[in-house]
Amino acid sequence: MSKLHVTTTVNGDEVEYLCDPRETLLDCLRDKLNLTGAKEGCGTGDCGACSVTVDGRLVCSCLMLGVEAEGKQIETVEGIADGDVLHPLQKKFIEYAALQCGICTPGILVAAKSLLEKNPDPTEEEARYWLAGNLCRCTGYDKIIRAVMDTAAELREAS
Amino acid sequence: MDYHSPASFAEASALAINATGITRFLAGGTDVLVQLRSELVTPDTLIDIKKINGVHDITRNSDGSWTLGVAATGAEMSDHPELGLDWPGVVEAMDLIGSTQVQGRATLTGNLCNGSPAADSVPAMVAAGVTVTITGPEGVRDMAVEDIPTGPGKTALAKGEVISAINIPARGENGGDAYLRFIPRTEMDIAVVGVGVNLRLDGDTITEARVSLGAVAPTVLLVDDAARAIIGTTLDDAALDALAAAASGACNPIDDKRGTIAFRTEVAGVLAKRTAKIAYARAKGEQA
Amino acid sequence: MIEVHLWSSLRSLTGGQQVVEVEAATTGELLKELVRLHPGLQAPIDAGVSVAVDGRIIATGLSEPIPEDAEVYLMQRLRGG
Amino acid sequence: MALDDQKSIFTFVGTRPDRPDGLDKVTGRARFGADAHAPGMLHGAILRSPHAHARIVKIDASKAEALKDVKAVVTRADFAEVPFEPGLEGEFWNVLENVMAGEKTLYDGHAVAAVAATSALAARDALKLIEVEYEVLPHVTDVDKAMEADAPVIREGAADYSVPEGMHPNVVRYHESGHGDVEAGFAEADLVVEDSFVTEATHQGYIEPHACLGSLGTDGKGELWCTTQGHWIAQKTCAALLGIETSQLRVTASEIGGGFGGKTTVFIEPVALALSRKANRPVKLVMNRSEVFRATGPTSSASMDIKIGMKKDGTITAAEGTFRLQGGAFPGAPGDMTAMCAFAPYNLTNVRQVGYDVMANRPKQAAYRAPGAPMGAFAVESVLDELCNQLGLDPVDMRLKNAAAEGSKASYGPTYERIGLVETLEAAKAHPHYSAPLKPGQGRGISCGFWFNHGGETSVSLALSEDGSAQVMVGTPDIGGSRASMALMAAEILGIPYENIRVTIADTASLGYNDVSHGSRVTYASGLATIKAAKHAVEKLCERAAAKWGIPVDAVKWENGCAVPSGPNAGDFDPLPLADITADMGATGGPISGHFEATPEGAGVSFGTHIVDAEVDPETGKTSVTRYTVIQDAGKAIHPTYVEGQYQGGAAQGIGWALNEEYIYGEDGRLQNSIFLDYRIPVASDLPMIDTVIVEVPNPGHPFGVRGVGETGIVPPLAAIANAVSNAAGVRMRQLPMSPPRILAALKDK
Repeated sequence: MSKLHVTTTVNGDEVEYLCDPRETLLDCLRDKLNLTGAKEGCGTGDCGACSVTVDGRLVCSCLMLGVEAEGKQIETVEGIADGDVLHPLQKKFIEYAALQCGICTPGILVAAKSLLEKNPDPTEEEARYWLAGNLCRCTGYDKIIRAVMDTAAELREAS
Repeated sequence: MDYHSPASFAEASALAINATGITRFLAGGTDVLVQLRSELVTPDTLIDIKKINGVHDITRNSDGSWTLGVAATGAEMSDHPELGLDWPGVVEAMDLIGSTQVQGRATLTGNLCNGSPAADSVPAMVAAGVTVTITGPEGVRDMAVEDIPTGPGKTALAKGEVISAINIPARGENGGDAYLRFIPRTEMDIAVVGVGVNLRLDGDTITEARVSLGAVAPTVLLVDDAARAIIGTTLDDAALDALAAAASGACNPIDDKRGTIAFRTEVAGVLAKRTAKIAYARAKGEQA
Repeated sequence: MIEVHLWSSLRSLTGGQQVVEVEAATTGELLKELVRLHPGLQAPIDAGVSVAVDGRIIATGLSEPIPEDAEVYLMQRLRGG
Repeated sequence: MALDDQKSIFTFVGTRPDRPDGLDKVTGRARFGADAHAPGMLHGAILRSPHAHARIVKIDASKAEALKDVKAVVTRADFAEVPFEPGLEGEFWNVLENVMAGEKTLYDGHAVAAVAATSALAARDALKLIEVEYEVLPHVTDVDKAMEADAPVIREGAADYSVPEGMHPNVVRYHESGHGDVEAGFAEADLVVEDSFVTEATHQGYIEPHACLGSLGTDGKGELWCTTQGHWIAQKTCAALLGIETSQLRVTASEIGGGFGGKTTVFIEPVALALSRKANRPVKLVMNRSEVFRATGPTSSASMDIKIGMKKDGTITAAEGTFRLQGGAFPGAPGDMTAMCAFAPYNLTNVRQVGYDVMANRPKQAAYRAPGAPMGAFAVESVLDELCNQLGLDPVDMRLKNAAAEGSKASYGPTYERIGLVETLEAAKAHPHYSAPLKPGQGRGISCGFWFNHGGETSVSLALSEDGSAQVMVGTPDIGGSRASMALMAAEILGIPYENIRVTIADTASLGYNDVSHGSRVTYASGLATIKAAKHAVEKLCERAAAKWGIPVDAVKWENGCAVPSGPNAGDFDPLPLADITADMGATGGPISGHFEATPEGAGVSFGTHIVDAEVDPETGKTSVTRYTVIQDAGKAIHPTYVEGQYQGGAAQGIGWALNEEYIYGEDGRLQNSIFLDYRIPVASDLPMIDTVIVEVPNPGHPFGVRGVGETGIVPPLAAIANAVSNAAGVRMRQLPMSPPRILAALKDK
């Protein structure tokens, strides 16, 4: 079984890898590019821990083949901060203790960033439904939702 | 597993007809990848149809009907400024599937071809009278959505046939559609019962209706008795009760991990009423 | 003498007594004495016990002091999550 | 420790600083179990039984072994011989049997063989070539059926001393306790309510699957990286199962993506090491979600009978409970814990409780937050609610009337020290939630809950650096922000800023033994040890200051991060800051460190009271939790934000358990819902904000008054939600989860 050559862009960097057609984008990010921020919590698109954006669209990287990434623009949790400057969501998550174990945090940050880019003024209900595909087992979501809502408010004030 | 990304549906069809073993087409991939990873289905040939020109397009035709490319995602449908005004039930049904992340990939075509009786978009498409265009070795043909699934995991598509477009009728005047499903949580579940209703009014009276049920039989059902129960009525209480009875009466469900026979049968009637009320309000131009 | 209260299903191992008396200054001595006087208690003690001394539950320590006239209960070993 | 010694005025403790590992965890930099790589690494995969109960006739792995990519295949024969003993005494045998099946497979998903290959895909492909011949045996998965006379016997001889004669061999442990005369108590009652309850097994549901990277040489020396709540128990268990010396295996705990009790034992770690020893290369093993559901975790399922007598004024006259818990094909279901906790919130004259540990063809139960307590509370607090309804009593007033307090005799025997149940009930009564009006279709539920908490073996080492900063090495993996609590407690004693303290989770080669992060023990026990290690370092700092000043050490005290002269003859010296002492410590006597190694024995029990509002759709049986308030005694909240987080997380898991989570087995004994799609844990849109009230009744067994907070929060929710749903629906719900089909059926039968 021969491997396929893929050229793609991850967090602004052009990268290449060889993959088996059965390998997911998540496998390729983690095992071939050493970007282990995205996590595999389920492998079935039910937990959101592997969330990334592909050409600006939020997806589960476990539900996309590595070979499908050819020519795409991929953003992962590793690309959220601007150099040494954390994204406001990252700061608020720490401030609000919106993480306990932290395994769901990369996926939730990617998903929340995607929400705020699409809808800078979400209601609590909109935020909860947008993030319904990101399972967190530690927090009961309370502090996560508060952190997202407060970040949204802060970003609106800043703009 | 061999991976192909053909540039045309004719090429996709040719690849499929010449393939041996298990062949799958890859649209959004939200079912194909799950089956692949869990080793339920490991295709020998995987044909990615997303690189074919126009497959992401959502087009309103001159007669008011719509043509959707087979790789148009739920997110693209929800983001479309007009599609949801014409067919809110179809768009909402698609939007109910999975998470925001899944919406970024999942497609009507994939949901249909997966052959699940619980597929959310299918009852909505059936109620709306949606047809699909199929490209195969013999050329191109159209088929009604309700004729595609033939049983759990099975479709009427022959070897080498691939869906190449989704066709939604023109909305027309005084019409409204809706889809509701029952799930135990608020999100992320497979439908335990799904109901699609599409109707048209003359004044307050329903003149046309299509009612479909999901997850209560081996395939999605188009229930003529349920439609007849409300045609000619103003959706008064008696009509709603008759609708519920017809919907429950059409159920032929199973007991499984997601629900019991009694529960599905009962809730099909409850949801049929609720769905019809929304469709009716939409047909009257009321917000719902 | 210290009165040691047992949980009731241990009565079958002590000839029906639910309260037994031993001389002991520490939890370790207490367990040793219990087995010496009631050999049947070896099995539950091997399976794991805790000792509550004046309401404080000593989960494992054998050197915890037991004051004169302390209230002492033998308890099943606690397991947490 | 007398309360007088207890500190009650704090500088750092009780503040809410950012957690030290926050940056790593919001940038994707933190390394969890599956994030490790090693040179020459192979990938492992495990073959699992499709049968609930079967004899393994033959395993033929020759076709897999013949593949070029395959470097090792292991079966049970590749592990050490471990002696079998009944009950929990044979726990190493039980764990080995669970890690890799011996003569029989005992549940759907039981491991039978494993492969190491050059890629994860190659390993999984190779599994398909291993041929296993099974003789399928009759199976049983239900707790009540497993106790019936004709039930298939899982394993003869598994019962320990406690099981009375005449019981089915699947009953492996038995507990009975209580005091007073329950029959006399029932005779005094104005109303006696007797009812039976059932709860299904649930999974801890941590989002991170088990993952490890093991390397073991034929010389018996090894390294293991794994996601675990306790790397010393992993070290000890793996060594026993592989027949190597404990100290020769160095175990490093990765960041842990949730545990809740489920990562207090080993599953894949010994397998990775066995594969590595055979292949002579490091092996990485990562479970997929389906393996997690089928072969790790779950809680026990339970079947329970409760009888409670009450006077018209709300006084409980007698209480009796029988708790049958099924814990999979091994001893360990915590029926004893259920029995001991169920009535613990109440001051009872007459009480009797019986607990059974029953085996069935399901995965080996693992601890899950206050293991055993939530089910018992569900049954008992449901009956109390029913008594309140029938006697027209306010549920909080009734509980206050019977609440245990300092000096009460606990239902499990001893007399309580200072406890905080009454305070949580009074806070509940005063909370605006309790008096808020309900809308039509809504119901309100109240429940109390109790958990013991735990101390456990603990080692902490604290080292000061020349620049005046401090590093604290603890051995309890940080599941929910404990680095922050440790740093706060060390800062409090040392008197240096929180930010100047780095807390590290040491590996097994760098610190003495530590019990698992379980039993709500981390902030209590590692916290206590951190305080004592810091005090140990402070003693040395004072000695150095005394030497510099030429005064006796007892004339030096430590204040606000400085040595200061103290007492009439100490002389007049400027305060000497910590950094000034450490700056030349190499020349004044050498490096300064503090240590503490002990098993702290004053964990202090804890209580909570929850208030829940729920709305039930009468046409579909679907429940929405509309408002939730957690009130719990923390003793002293070190970092209140993370205490709130524990409360909220416990409540959310309880909501899942109460409403939708359950293990569903088919007639064939196979688990039917082994993915998150069908094992329905709460999602963000399912839950309301969860209000919290931190009650602080100091634990006399901790220098700062800390009580563990991790587990108690999951004890009240099942009952509180069941009471809310029952009151909304007008029908008593006796089975969990209260899924819509069950509620709709109950409404129809009303």
